[in-house]
This record gives sequence, structure tokens and C-alpha cells, in this order.
Amino acid sequence: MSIPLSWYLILSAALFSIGLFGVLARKNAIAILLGVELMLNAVNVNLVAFWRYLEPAKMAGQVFAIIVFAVAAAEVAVGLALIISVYRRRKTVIADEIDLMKW
Amino acid sequence: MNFLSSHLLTLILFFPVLAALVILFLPKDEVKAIRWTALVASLVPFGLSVLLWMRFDSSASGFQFVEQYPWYEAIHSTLHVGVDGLSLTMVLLTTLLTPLAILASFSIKERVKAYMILFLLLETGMLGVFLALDLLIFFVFWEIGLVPMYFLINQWGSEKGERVLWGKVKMQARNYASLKFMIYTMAGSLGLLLAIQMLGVLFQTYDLPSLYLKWNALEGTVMGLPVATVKAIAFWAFVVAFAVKVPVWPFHTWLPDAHTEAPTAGSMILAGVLLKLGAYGFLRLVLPLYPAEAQRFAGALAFLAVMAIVFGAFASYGQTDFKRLVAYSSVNHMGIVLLGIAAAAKVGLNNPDVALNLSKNIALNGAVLQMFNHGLSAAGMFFLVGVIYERTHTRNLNDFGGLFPLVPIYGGILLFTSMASLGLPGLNGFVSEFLVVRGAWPILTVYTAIAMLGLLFTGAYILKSIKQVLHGPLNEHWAHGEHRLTEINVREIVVMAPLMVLMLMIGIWPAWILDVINKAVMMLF
Amino acid sequence: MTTETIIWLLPLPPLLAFFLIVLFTNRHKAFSHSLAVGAAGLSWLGSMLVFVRALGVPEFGKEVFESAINWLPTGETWLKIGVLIDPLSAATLFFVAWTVLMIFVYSIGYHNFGQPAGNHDRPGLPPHGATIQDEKGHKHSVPSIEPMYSRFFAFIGLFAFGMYTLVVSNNLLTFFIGWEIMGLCSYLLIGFWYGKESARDAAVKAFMTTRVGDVFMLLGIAFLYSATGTLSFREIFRPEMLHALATTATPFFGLSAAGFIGLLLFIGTVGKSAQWPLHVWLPDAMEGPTPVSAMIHAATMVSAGVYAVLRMFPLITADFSGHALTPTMSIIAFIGAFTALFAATIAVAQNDIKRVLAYSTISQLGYMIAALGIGAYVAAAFHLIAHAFFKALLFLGSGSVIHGVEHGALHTGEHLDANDMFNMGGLRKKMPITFWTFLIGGFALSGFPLLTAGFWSKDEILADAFGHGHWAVFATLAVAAFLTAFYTMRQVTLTFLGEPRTQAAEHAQETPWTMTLPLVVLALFAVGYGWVGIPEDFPLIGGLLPNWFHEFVGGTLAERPESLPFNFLPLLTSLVVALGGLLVGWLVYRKVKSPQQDRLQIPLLKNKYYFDEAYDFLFVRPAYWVSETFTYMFMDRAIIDGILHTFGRVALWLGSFLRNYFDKPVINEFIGDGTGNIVKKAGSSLRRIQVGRIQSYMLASFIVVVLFAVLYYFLIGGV
Amino acid sequence: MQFPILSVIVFTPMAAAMLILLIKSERKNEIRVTALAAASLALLLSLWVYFSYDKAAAGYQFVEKYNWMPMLGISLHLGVDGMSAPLVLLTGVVMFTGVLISWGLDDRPREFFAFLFILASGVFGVFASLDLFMLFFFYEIAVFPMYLLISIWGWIKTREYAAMKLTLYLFIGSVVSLIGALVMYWQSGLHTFDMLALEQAAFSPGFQKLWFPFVFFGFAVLGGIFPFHNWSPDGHVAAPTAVSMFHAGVLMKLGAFAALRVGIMLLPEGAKSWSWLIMGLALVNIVYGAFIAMVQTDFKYVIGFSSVSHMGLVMMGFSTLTRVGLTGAGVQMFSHGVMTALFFAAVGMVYDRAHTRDIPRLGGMVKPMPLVAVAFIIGGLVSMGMPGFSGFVAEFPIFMGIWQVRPLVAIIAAISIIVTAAYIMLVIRRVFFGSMPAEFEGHIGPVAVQDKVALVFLCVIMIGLGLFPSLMVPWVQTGVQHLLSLLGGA
Amino acid sequence: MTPVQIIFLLCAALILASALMVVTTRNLIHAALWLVAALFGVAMLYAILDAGFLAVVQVVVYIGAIAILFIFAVMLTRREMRDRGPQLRKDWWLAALLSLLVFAGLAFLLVTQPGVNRSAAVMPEGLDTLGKLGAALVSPDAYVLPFEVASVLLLAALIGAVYVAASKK
Repeated sequence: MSIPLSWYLILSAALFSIGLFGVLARKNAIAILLGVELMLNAVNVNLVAFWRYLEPAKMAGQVFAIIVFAVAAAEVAVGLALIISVYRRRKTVIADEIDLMKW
Repeated sequence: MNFLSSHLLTLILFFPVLAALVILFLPKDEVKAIRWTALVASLVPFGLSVLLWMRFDSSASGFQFVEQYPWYEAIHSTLHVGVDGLSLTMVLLTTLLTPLAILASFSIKERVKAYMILFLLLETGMLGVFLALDLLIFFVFWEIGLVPMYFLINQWGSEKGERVLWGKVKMQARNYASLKFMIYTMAGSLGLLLAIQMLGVLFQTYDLPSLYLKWNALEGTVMGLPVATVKAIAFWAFVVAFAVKVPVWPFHTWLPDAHTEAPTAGSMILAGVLLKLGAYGFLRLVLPLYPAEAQRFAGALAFLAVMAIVFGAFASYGQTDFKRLVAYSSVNHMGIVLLGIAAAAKVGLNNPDVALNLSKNIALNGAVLQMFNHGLSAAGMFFLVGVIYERTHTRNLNDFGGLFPLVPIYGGILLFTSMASLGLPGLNGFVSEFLVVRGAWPILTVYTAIAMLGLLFTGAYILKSIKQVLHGPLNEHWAHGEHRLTEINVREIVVMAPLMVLMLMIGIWPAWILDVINKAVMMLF
Repeated sequence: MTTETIIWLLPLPPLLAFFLIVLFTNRHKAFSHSLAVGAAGLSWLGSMLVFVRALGVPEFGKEVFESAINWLPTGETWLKIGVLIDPLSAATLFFVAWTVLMIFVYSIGYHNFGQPAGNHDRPGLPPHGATIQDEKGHKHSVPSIEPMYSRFFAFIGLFAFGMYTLVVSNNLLTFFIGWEIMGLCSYLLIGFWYGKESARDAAVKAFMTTRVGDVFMLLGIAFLYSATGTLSFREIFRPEMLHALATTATPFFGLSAAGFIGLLLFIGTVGKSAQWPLHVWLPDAMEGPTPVSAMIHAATMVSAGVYAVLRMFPLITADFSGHALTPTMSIIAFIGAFTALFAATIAVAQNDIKRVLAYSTISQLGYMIAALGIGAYVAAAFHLIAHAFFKALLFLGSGSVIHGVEHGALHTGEHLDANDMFNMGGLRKKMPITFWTFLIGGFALSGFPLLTAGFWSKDEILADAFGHGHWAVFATLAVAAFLTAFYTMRQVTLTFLGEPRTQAAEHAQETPWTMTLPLVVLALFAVGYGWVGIPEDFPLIGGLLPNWFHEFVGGTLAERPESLPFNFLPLLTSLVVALGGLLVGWLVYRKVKSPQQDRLQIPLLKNKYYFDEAYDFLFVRPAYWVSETFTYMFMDRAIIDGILHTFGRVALWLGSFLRNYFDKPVINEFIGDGTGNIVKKAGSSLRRIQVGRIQSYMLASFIVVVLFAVLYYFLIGGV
Repeated sequence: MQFPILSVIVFTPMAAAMLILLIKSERKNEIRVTALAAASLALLLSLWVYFSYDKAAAGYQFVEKYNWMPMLGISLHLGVDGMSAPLVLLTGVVMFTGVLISWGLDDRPREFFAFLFILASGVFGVFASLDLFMLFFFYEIAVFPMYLLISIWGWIKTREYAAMKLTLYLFIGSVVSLIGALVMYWQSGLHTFDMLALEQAAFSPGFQKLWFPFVFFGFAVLGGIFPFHNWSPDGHVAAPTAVSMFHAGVLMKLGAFAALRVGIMLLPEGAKSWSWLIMGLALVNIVYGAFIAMVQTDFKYVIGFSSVSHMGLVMMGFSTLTRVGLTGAGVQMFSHGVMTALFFAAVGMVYDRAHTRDIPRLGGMVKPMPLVAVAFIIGGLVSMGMPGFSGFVAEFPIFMGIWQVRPLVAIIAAISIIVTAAYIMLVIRRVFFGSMPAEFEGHIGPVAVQDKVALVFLCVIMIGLGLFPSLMVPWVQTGVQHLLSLLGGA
Repeated sequence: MTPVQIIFLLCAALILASALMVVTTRNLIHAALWLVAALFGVAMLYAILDAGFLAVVQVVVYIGAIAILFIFAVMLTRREMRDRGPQLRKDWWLAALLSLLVFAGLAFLLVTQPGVNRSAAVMPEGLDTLGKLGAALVSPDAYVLPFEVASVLLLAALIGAVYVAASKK
């Protein structure tokens, strides 16, 4: 195996940044969630990569990856649910129009 | 018995409080029960203090029946009580007057319970001052006494009357009076408080006997000031506090208001005992603690005293309100006390001159006896005013006139009491006044001479009151109809009787009490 | 029972009577007066006993009855009080006992004991008389009994106690006590009919005026006490003590201690004995019932004043060398002489029978004082006693007269002033006993030669004044004597001689025996008493009787004053003035029928030189002003209370100022809400970006995060 | 390891709050009973702690320590000394009475009690915690519910304003002192927030001088020190009765206590060098507060400013740094807590019935509610330092302390006694005596029994303490002893 | 350039490309689908990293569940499928800049870190990754607690989601 660790890290960094961009830049709430997913994946990549490269004997990396899965699932579920219910009320999923938190 | 004799003072001191607690748990409609409980309860301390008087060994020096219990270790203050001839007389006076006052206030109708409770607390407050041998305890009781009196005046005082303060600002007279009494006295005792604290800080103790020694032995500088200066300031702090209470001219204006508005019994105690607290303060604290300063400022004291005597008499003469007239007479009489004290101060402690020392002794005897006498006569006078006020609901001298035929007994009693307070020889007032004059003459000749003017006008205002109330053409208004003036009743006579008996006793044979006083005075000063 | 014990007990019966009457018997009139009179009788008995025993003592004066007890503890020592009977007090005791007893008896009648109660009498007013119906059915009015009968006897009982105390006391303190108690009683008795404005005011006036004197006296006592350490007469009068007093100087007008104390005590006398300028109370005191006038203003109280000076004589004359009067003495002499004349002049213009007597009393007291002023000790004492007798007699007589006239007035039902002499006349037939006794008294007063006591005593005074060459005094007293005789005769003439001028006088009738008996008794003394003091070397009768009085009373003093050599001039003078005065009086007033015809009704005199008005203007009104306006209203209310209230105001003002101008604007707005407002401002200004867009927030926060990360990296460095 | 009483005390209210939240909001009585039960428990426990505190041994007792965040050296470290034991007791008392007083509260009692108890929990925590971080932790817990309590249940007119103001003040204050605390943490180099350890960390005088003001005044804001006192009257006025009681009775002590614990005890040198300023400000508090109280026409404002004045006395006591002075301050904290709790309870009762706090419009309240009148009078006497009541026991030593340091200040401060007496007397007279306005005739109902219990309870404490100072003073003294040893004096 | 590296680069390219599409494409359906692609790439990476199990989970859970979920959501909010207007906010450039910055920063840190280019540790022989993972997940002295918490969380989330999304009529 001759892939340097840095490759993975760079990759995940890139993935993360893209996700971040998505989160910040997209109008659509669902799209934002998509961005979040990307970011989570970037994290996972990191976790697994570190596991593999540093401590393959300890399963911490993988375990956390799995927990991230779970969290991601939960997050998506709730997120989407919220979006849908909001949509029901406001007939929109444009985040900027959901400005209940206005001062 | 053993317990009794070893706790006599605390018993006397705190019995009223216990009684007050008992009353607290009586149903408040059981007026009769409450009244009698209060009366009996107040008689117990009297009995005890008579016992005290019996057991007291007047020729033994120092304090007797001393008790000491820890109270506030943090600042080294203990509940230290004891009596000498000086306080003994005052205790006797207090415990005597309280039952009479309570008996006198049987005519109180509303909120009897609260009234009686306050009264008993008041008694403890006053007794505490006389018994305390600890500066802080002294102050504690000194202040506590104010509270019941404030409420007695404020709640049971005369409803009528308003007092214009300034411009349009008005107050109900009794509120004004009570507030004035309270604030004035507190403000007065502020200096006292601070001075006491200073002493406590300096010596880490409030125990009087030891303070006498330490404080007088103090040298050098205190808080960066020379001792002399500090002492002078502290001296005046003390003096002002007591002067307000006595009251000395020009700190006296609270008194007419308070006395006038207070309920009858309140005025009795106020004049009978509360004023004595101030004078007692002078004797117990000022003279022993500040002999040098007292000597230095004796002139000033004498001046104030004379002003009190003269202007007290004048103001009293100028009154149309019977009660106010009597109130001002207190100023005048207490002035005489202060004159005696000033004379003693002027001579100072252990003065080599024998003649002067004798005069000092006599002056002090006079002063103390005058305190006692004034207690009797003033209480009597106020009570008598109350008696007629309850019947006529007016205190205005011009509304009376020629009442003698209607109330011969009352008239006689009034005459008697007035003469006592006028200082008629053969009655108590004269003895003390004579002693004071005699004592003060060689020491403060000129002041004494001027004071005579006051003595003259004492006669004037007493006669004025008699003239306006008893003599002259009968004011038909009181003669018949629903206004028919009723004769003084048995209860009221019972109140007066002991006072009159004592007045006569002291007038004719003063030695029985004066002996105790004299010995005490000789040991103290 | 030893004499001392008796002396101790002397004052007590009347006091006892007083208490008993006040406490128990005041409802029952008979009991009351029996108690009183009984008590007086007891004291009288005791006094007589003591007097007799005193006569029994050889060299009485060196030897005296005295006993004392501790009274006031003063430091190591005690102030003692006690009783003393020396010649002076014995003599005084004698006349006091008699007069008092007599007056007590007299009072029973005077207050109409046995008469029915008045129809509309009310306590505090003189009885108006009662109408009774006799068996024949037609009603006529008779005098009614005094409503406060018992009270009267209680009071005079107390009074008697005061007098006895004063007489028997061996020290100034009890002396003063008695003195003051009498003051009280005079107040009570003058104001006995307190229902009358005039009586009430008179009472107050009397008390206050005398109190002026008393206050000084008290000072004197205090001074004396502090100077000598004792108040007992005999200790004070020990020569060395007197010497000490005479030699110690005082800061007061260069007087010696003795002189100054004497002066202070004397001022007391001036008040008590109604000497000018404190004489004003006495005439008004006539408002009281007549027995009171007799008692207070003749027999006892006013005499007490003179008695005081007699007592203090050794002190007053302590630094008296013998010829040149000391300042104190000259003051005393002056006041005495002046008063004597001054009062006499007023007396001539009075129409009220009692007022005449009142002024004559003042004048006579002036005599005695003057006598003492010039050192005529015995003469003064002599005249004092004589005066006590005849003046008591005169007063009681006048009372009897008034009583008679009132009786008449009741009978005729006319309303008139029963005291006005112009409403009388021709009473000698109606009330003979009264007339003769009054006449005797009057002659005694005017010093009718040889017979009357007044002659001897006055004569002795004049002689003394002459003998020691005090011409001014002598002259003044002589003139006064003349006037005395004159107005006495005027009085007698107007009252008894001539014809009745009114119905009342017409129907006047003699008074009951209870009143006339005392008159007779006193009349006897008024005549006989003089004979115990006839100078040895008096022509003819001189030496028939030993000059016992001079011996006896003189014995009081350390060295008995030698009696003067006889001299005709003073005798002549007294004869002339007495007889002349009487004659002129009779001649002038024989004819006078009404005040209009009386040429002596000079306003100045009638109004007593306007002294009352002057005093009112000078003292009374200012006193009121000072009391009410200045002291109370101005000083207490305005200034002192004003200052207090200012404190209150300032405090309140300060409070509201702090709250409204500091706490709210500065603390609250600036510091407090300031923060809040800033936050608010910030918020509302940031509002534009605070559009609630989550992403914007995230963006911002991320930027921050990144920045921090960068900072962190470059500052702390390293990961 | 003895029974972890302190943590029990601290967490009882918290647990109770949770419990209460589980009850259906309609079943108000159950809620109240639960609340009362919890409060009583807390009270009993705190009593137990107070009285079983071993004065002879002194020092910190009932100590418990649980690691919380070892790597940062944060631990749940509880313990009481002579200073804090009375305050724990005070909290128990106020909590108990507070519950009693708000028995009648009908608007969402569930939430109310829940928040109140969270607050109480925080307060207990602050008094009991020996760990700097925990102290802050509880401090914030205590402060935060206040906002809700006031803004939801408060006086409709000003609650928004007051709540916001209060929160701003207190958070700003705490932030300031937090900075100070953190600096200490770093500076000490002990990597622990344990105050016992920090006490021993000898900070350089320069450091102490620099950072003391941050810590002290940050907390002192909650202690209501001039010129940061203004949140408190407004807060009192807006807050509902029980909250006012807590607020004035305990919360202000919280500030004072924290200032003492963190400021003076950890930075004694700083305290010494800044005492003049504290004294100055405290003096202003005392006099200024009294004067303003005198002219207030709003019943609650009067009490509010009187608290300002009295807290000034506490600060004054601190500033003396003398044995008596500090003792007095300790007692005063307790005394004032009880007193002002009583005051607000009484005011609340009057307000609930008259629906106005405008003094001129009140009067004659003594007839319908005599007990309240008496209680208020007793409170008044305490507050004017009348001998025989706890106020005197507390103030007297403070003044003595001042005497030892700056006599002049004592004299000036004494003025406040008079002014206090004046306004107390005036208020008593105007509100309780005099003639009752017609509008109230018959509308003033009697006082509920639990209210009476509360009032009597408080009165008894004040009088008892006044008559027998030895019921509290020795405790405080042990605390002071420790303090002085830190101050290097005595 | 070993084959593995080549495979890796391909995957990376796939991932990044599709990720970019996800955040940029207008049509949400497409976006969702691109996400699936991205996730698939990640799964392949797992495989490369010999985390087979994870790869499977990735495919099953993510692609199978989450991505589908998204598509459903998009469907439900149908109206948004019509592309109207830009899908990016006005300040997308700022976002882009920030993202680049983050990337740059991370990259910078990575390259400056020592030992970042290390190659993978050797797999111990006969290491039963899956077994160990399972054991780790359930063994009390390992990660049972977080695992359980996670499960609870998931459960709660699902219930919550249902509750929230359930249309209250």
C-alpha cells in the first residue's frame, strides 16, 4: 500500500470544503443538508484513514465512523422532517425565507 | 430564697417580659384578664424591688446584687447588672410607677392587649438602663425603651390636633410627636453609640467598673488625636445624648409634643421615668467617665440648666393647654436636676476643699432626690390632667373654670400635687430644690441666682393652672347635662394615693430615702 | 412631759385637725369646727404652759428650751431641725396662741354657724342668705351658713400649724417651711371664695408677690447654710460665727456676708410683711373672709415677717458698731419708715373699712421694720405684739360691723357694699360691744396716751429713733403716726358716730357672742398689754410696774440692750400727733355724709399711687409676653423647632435630589440603562445583518472560526 | 466518607425541580406540596449542617470532592466554613419561607417552583462550593432563572425592563470576575480551580493589586455595590414576592459572599490595597441608599433601596478587614437576608390585597392584617439596628470595625441609622396605621396561615439572634479567623 | 504510480467531482443523485482502506437509506424541483472564498505536519477487523456506552422526525 496518508487527508479536506460551500451557499434547505452529508463523509474518511494508518489494532476509528453514521442518519431524519413540516406551513424550503429567528 | 437573692435583679428586669409573653397568649377580647394580669405582673417587680430595698446595704460601697452572664463575646459585652444607691432609687421609682400607670390605663379601650404588652416591655427597657453595668447593655436598653413608647404615643395618643411643619406640610399631632420623639432621641444617642463603640474599640470591654478605671487612666493619643481632645468630643457625645433625653434646653422641644400627645399613662411613665434615664446617664456615665471634662464644661452645663429652668418655667406659664403646661414644667424641674449635676461637675472628683465637697454632695443629693420627686409629682400631675381630659375631652385651660365645687376631691388632690411640684415646703419638691440650691449656691452662685427666676415662675404657672381649672366662676357647661363633670373615681384615687403618700413622706421625713442616696453619692463622687 | 416635748407637740393639733377635717368630717360642720377649735385650744394650752414655764426660768435667754433632731443627711453631716423657745419666741407664742384661739372662735359666728343653708349658695361664693318662714307664715331672709364651712376650718387649722411651726422652730429651714405653709394658706384663704374673680386674682397676687420675697429668702438661707454649715439660730448667732460672717466680704455691692444674707432674708420679710414695694398684695387680700384678714394680715402672717427680722436681728446687726447704720440696716430703716408714711397716706383716702385697716397694717409694720432698721430691737418686738392684739381686734371688729350691716341689708333687702363706710354710720347704738371694742382698738392703733398698748410701743419706737438721732426716721414716723390717728378717727366717725346713712345701717344688729367674745378678750389685751413695757423713768407712772417686757425680750440678745434715758421731746411728739390726729379726724368727718363731701378722695391716693397699674404694666404684661410670645411661640416653636424641621426638610430634599438628579439620570440612565441601551443600539444597528438567515450566521461564525484558527496558529504556533 | 450532605443539599432543589416538572400543571396542590417538602428537606439539612458544624475545629467541614474535569483541575468540591454555614442556613430559610409565601401563586406554579428551585440549587452551590469553576457554574445557574422568574411572573409594568437590566448587570459582572478568575487560574500555575489550593498560591502583590478589582467588583455588582446597585431596586420591584425574597435575601449575599470568597480570600493583598475604595463605595451605598429610600413612594422601592443601604454595610464590614468588622459583615449578611425576606413577604401580602404599592394610597393595614404589621415592624426595627434584634448584633461590630480603621467614616455612616429609622417609621405609619382608604374597606382579606407561619418563623429568627448573638457569631468568627490568617493579620 | 494509487485517484476524482455537482447543480433530484455517486466513491475508499464492513455500511445505510430519504424529501417538496432562479445565495462567492480558505488552511497544515506522508501501518496478521469491531462495539470496557447512546439517539431522532413530520390535521 503506498498511498501516503496525506492524500486521504487532502481529499477529505477538499470534500469537507465542498460540503461547507454547499451548506453556506445553497438556498434550498435540503441542499444544505446534502452539504452537511458531504462534510460528515469527509470526517468519516479521516477517521477511517487515521485508523488504518496509525492504529489498525484499535477499532476506535471505525467505531466512531459508525457512530457518525448513526448521527448522520438521525440528523438527516430530523432535518428532513423539519423541512417538510416547515414546508407544510410556509410553502417554502428556502432557508432565507424561514427567518423565524429574526430579531 | 437563695435563688431569689442571687437572681433578684434579673428577676426584676425580665419579669415584665415574661408577663408580656403570657399576655401575648391571652385571647385579645379578654380585656379584663389582660388588664389584671398586666397589673399583677407589674406589681411583682415592685414587690421584688421593695425586697431589694430592704436587703440593700446602703453603707457598703460598690455595686450589689451583681450578676453577670455572657452575652456577646465577640465584642466582649456581658449582661452585667448591679445596683447601688443611685440606681436603687430609680429602680424603685420605675417599679412603683409602672403598676400605677397600668392601673391608670385601665380606661384604655381599644387594643388593650398590645397596649399592655408594650407597657411591660417598656418597663423592662427602663429597668435595664438603671441596672446595666455594661455600657453596651446600657445602650441596648436605652434604645429598646424608645420603641414601645413610640407606639404608645403613636397609637394610643390623642387623636385630635394637627401640627404644621412648614408651608402646607401638616402631620397629625401624635404622629408628629412620636416621630419627633423617636428620631430626636435616636439622633441624640447617635453620638453616644459612636462614643461607646470607640470605648469598646479602645479597651475591648464594655464593663463599666473596669471602664471607669481604664478610661480615666488613659494617656497619650487615641486615633492620632490627643486624649484630651478625644475625651472632650466623647464627653459632648454623651452629654448630647443624655441632654436630649433629660431634656435640657434647647433640646427639649420634643418633650412638650410627646407628653401632650401621649396617652395618660404614657405621659406618666415618660415624665416619671424616661426623663430620669437621661439624668441617670449623667450621673452614672458622664461624671464618672469624664470628671475632667465635666469640670471644664460645668459652666456650659450650668448655663443650659439655668436656661431650662427659666425658659421651661416661662414656656409653661405661656401655655393654654393644660397638659403642655405640665409638660413644660418637666423641663423646668429637670433643669434643677441638671443644675445640681453641673454644680457637682464643677467641683470635680476628690477636690481638696472640704466645704466645696460638702456642697457637691448636697447638690447631688438634691439632684437625685429631685429626680425621684419629679417622678412622683410629674406622674401625678399628668395623671390628673388625664383624669379631667377623659371626662371633658379638652385640655384647653380656657374651657375649664371654677370646677372646684363640682369635683372637690379631685380639686383637693390636684391642689396637693400641684403644690408638691411647686416645691412647697413640707412636700417632697421643696427638699430636693432646697438641697440643689444650697449645693449649687457656693459653686455656681450667679447661675443659681438666675435660676431663682425660674423658681418664681414655677409658682406662676402652677397657680395659673389651678386658677384656670379649679377657681374662678364656674363654667356652667360642665355643671349639668351630659357634660356633667363626674368626680374622680376610686380607681383613680388608688392611683394617686401612693404618690401623694410618698410626696408627704419625703416632704416631712426625707431621711429614709435621702440616706441611701447620700451614701451612694458619697461613695461615687 | 418635758417642756421640749410640749414644744414639739405644739404645732401638731391644728395639723391633725386639718387632716381629720379634710379626710373625714368635711361633710359635718359641727364636728369640723369643734375639731379645729379644740385643736387651737390644745395648742393654746400648750403655749401657755410653755410660756409660764419660760417665765419660771431665771436668766431666761441664756437658758432656753431647745431640742433638735437629724433631718437631712448631707455628706458626713446632718442638717438638724428642732424647736427653740427663747424669750422672743415665748412672747410671740403668747400672742399667737391668744389671737389664733380668738379668731377660731370668732370664725364660728362669722360663718353663721347654726343658720340654715342658703337657697342658692354655691361653694366658692359668699353666702347670699336664706329665706325662712316663721310660724306666722311671712318669710324673711336671714344670713345663711357658709357652704364650705368645714373647709374653712381645715385651712385655718393648717395655717395655725404653719404659724406655730414658724414660731417654735430653732432653725431657718423649719422656719421657712412654716413661712411657706402660711403662704399657701393665705393663698387658699384669700381665694376662699374662689368663685369671685377678684378673690381668685387677689389670691394669686398675694402668693406671687410674697413668693418674690420668698425666693430671695431661700437664696439667703442657702447662702447662710453654705457659709455657716448650719441653720440653727443659736449656732449662727454664736459670736465667733457672727464675726466670721461680718468679716467675710461678698461680691455683692460690697456687703459683708452677714449684711448680704440679712438683706436677702429681709427681702423675704418685705414680701411677707407687705412692705413697699411688695405691699400691693395685702389690700387685695381683703377679698378673703374677715377672720382671715384678721389672722393673716394682723395677728400672724404679716407679723411673721417682722418676727423673721427680729430673729435674724443679731445677724443683720452683726457688723453694727452701734452708731452708724450698716447699709443693710439703713435699707431696712428706709423701707420701713417710707412704708409707714406711704401706706398711711393711702389709708386716709379709702372708704372700704377693711382696706383702711389693711393700709394701716402696712403702715404699722413699716413702723416695726423701721424700728429694727435703727436697731430698736425691743421696741419693735413690743410694737409687734401690741399691734397683733389691737389690729386683730380691729379686723374682727370691722368684720363684726360688716356682718351687722349685711344682716341689716338682708333684712331690708337692699343691695349695697357692706364694706363701704359711707353706707354705715351711727352703729354705736346698734352694736355697742363692737363699737366699744373697736374704739379701744382704734385708740390703741392711734396711740392714745397712757391707756393703750399702742401708745407705749409707738412711743418707745419714736424714743429710740430720737435717742439714737435718726432724725429722718423720727420725723417720718411722727407724721405717719399723725396720719394714723387721723384715719383711725375718720374710720370710727364714719362707721359708728353720727346717724345711720342707709337702711341697712339702720337695721344692723349686734353679732352673736361667738364674735363679740373674742372682741372683748382682745380689747383687754389691747389695753393691758401696754403696761408690761412702761419705761422705768417715765414721769409719774414710770416704775410703778417693772419694764418687764424690756427685760424679758431683751434677754434674747447676747447683750441685753440698755433702755434709753427718758427724753420729753419724743413723748411730746407722740402725744401731739396722737391726740391731734384723733381730734382733726373727728372734726373733719363729723359732718361728712357722702364720698362727695370727703375732700380727701384724691384720685392719686384712692388709686394707691397707681402701683397696681404700674406693676401690671411693668411686670405682669411683660411676663405674659415673654412666656407666650417670646419663649414659646418664638424661641421654641419658631426657632428651635424650625431648625429641627429644617433638618427634616434637608434630608427629604437631599433624598429626592439624589434620586431624581443623580440616581435616575446618572446611575440609571447612564450606567444602568446605558449598558442596556448600548446593547439595544448595537442590536438594532446590526439588525440589518441579523436577518435570521441561518446560513449568514454560519458564514459569519465560520469566518470567525477561521480567523481564530489562523490567529491561534500564528500566535501560539504549532498544533 | 460521611454522608454527602452538602451535595444532597445542593441538588435537592434541582431534583425537586425536575420532579415538579413531571407533575401535571393542573395539579397545583401536589406541586405545592412537593415544593414545600423539598424546601423543608433543604431547610432541615441546612439546619443540620449549621448546628453540627464544629466550631472548635473550624475550617472547612462536610467537605466532598468529586473529579469533574480532571485535566482542567475542575472538581465538584463542596464544603462550608464559618462564613458560609450561616448563608447555607439562610438559603434554606428563605427557600422554605419563599415556598410558603408563594403558596397562593396561581399562574403556572409548576414552572415557577421549578425555576425557583433551580435558582435555589445554584445559590446553595455557590455557598457550598470550594471550587472556583464550580462557583461560577452555580453562580450562573443561580442568576439565569432569575431572568425568567421576573420576566414571566413579574410586575407587568416593568418586568421586561427589570429582568433584562438585571441579567445584563449580573452577567457583565460575572464575566468581569470570570476574567479575573481565569487569570488567577493561569497565573497560579497550579492548573486547578480548587480554591483551597488557590488560597495557598502566593500571588505576587502586584498581580493581586491588578486583578483584585476585577474579581471583587465583578461579584460586588450582584452585591449591589454603588454605582452598580441600580439593577436591584428595579429587580425587587418587578419580581414576584418569593423571587424578591430570594433576590434580596439570598442573591445579593451571593454577590457579597463570592466577592469575599474569591476576591478577598484569594487575593488578600489586593483587598488590603483596595479596601479604601470598597469602603468609600460602601459608604456611599449606606448613606445614599438610605436617603433615597426615604423619598420613595413605592413600598417596594423603599425596601429595595434599604437593601442597597444594608448591603453597603456588609461591604463596609468587608472593607475594614478587621476581626469585628468581618464578623459583623458575616452576621449582617444573614440578618439582612432574613430581614429583607420578611420585608418583601410583608410587602407582597399587602400588595396582593391592596393591588397597589403606592404608599400614599395605602393605610390602616394593621386592622385586617395585624400579624403582618407586627412582623413588618420587627423587620423595621431590625433594619434600623435597634438593639435586641439581629440588626444591632450585626451592625454594631461593623461600626466597631470601622472605628478601628477610619473613625470618620463610622461617624458619617452612622447618619444612615437615623435616616433609616425615619423612613422605616414613616412607612410603617403610613402603610399599616392611620386611616384605611375607603376603597379598601372590606376588600382586604386576612392573611393565609402559611404566610403567618413564614412571618413568625422569620421574626423568631431575628429576635432570637438579636437576643442571643452567640447563636451565630461564633460560627462567623471561626470563618473570620481563617480569613484573617489569609490576610496575614492576627 | 501503483495501481492502488491510480484507483485511489480515480475514486478521489469521482468523489470530488460529484460532490461539486451536488453543491452546484440546480435540480435537487440530480443533486441527490450526485450525492449517491459521491457516497459511492467514499465507500470505495473504505474498501481500499480495508474497512470492508464500513464500505458495506456506507452503501447500505447512506446510499440505501439516507440518499433515498433525500429523494423522497425532494419529491415531497416538489414545487422546488422546478428550477427557477439561481440555487445559490447572493453571497455564495463569500462562501466559496471561505471554503477555499478552509481548504487551503487545512492543506497547509497537512503538508506542514511531519509524518503526514507516512504510509499505512502493517495490518497484523490474521486480524479479524470485523470481529474486533463487533467486540469493541459491545464490550463494556470499550465503546458500548457511546454505541448505545448513539442508538438511543437514533431512535429518539426517528420518533422525533415522525412526530415533527406527521401532518397534524
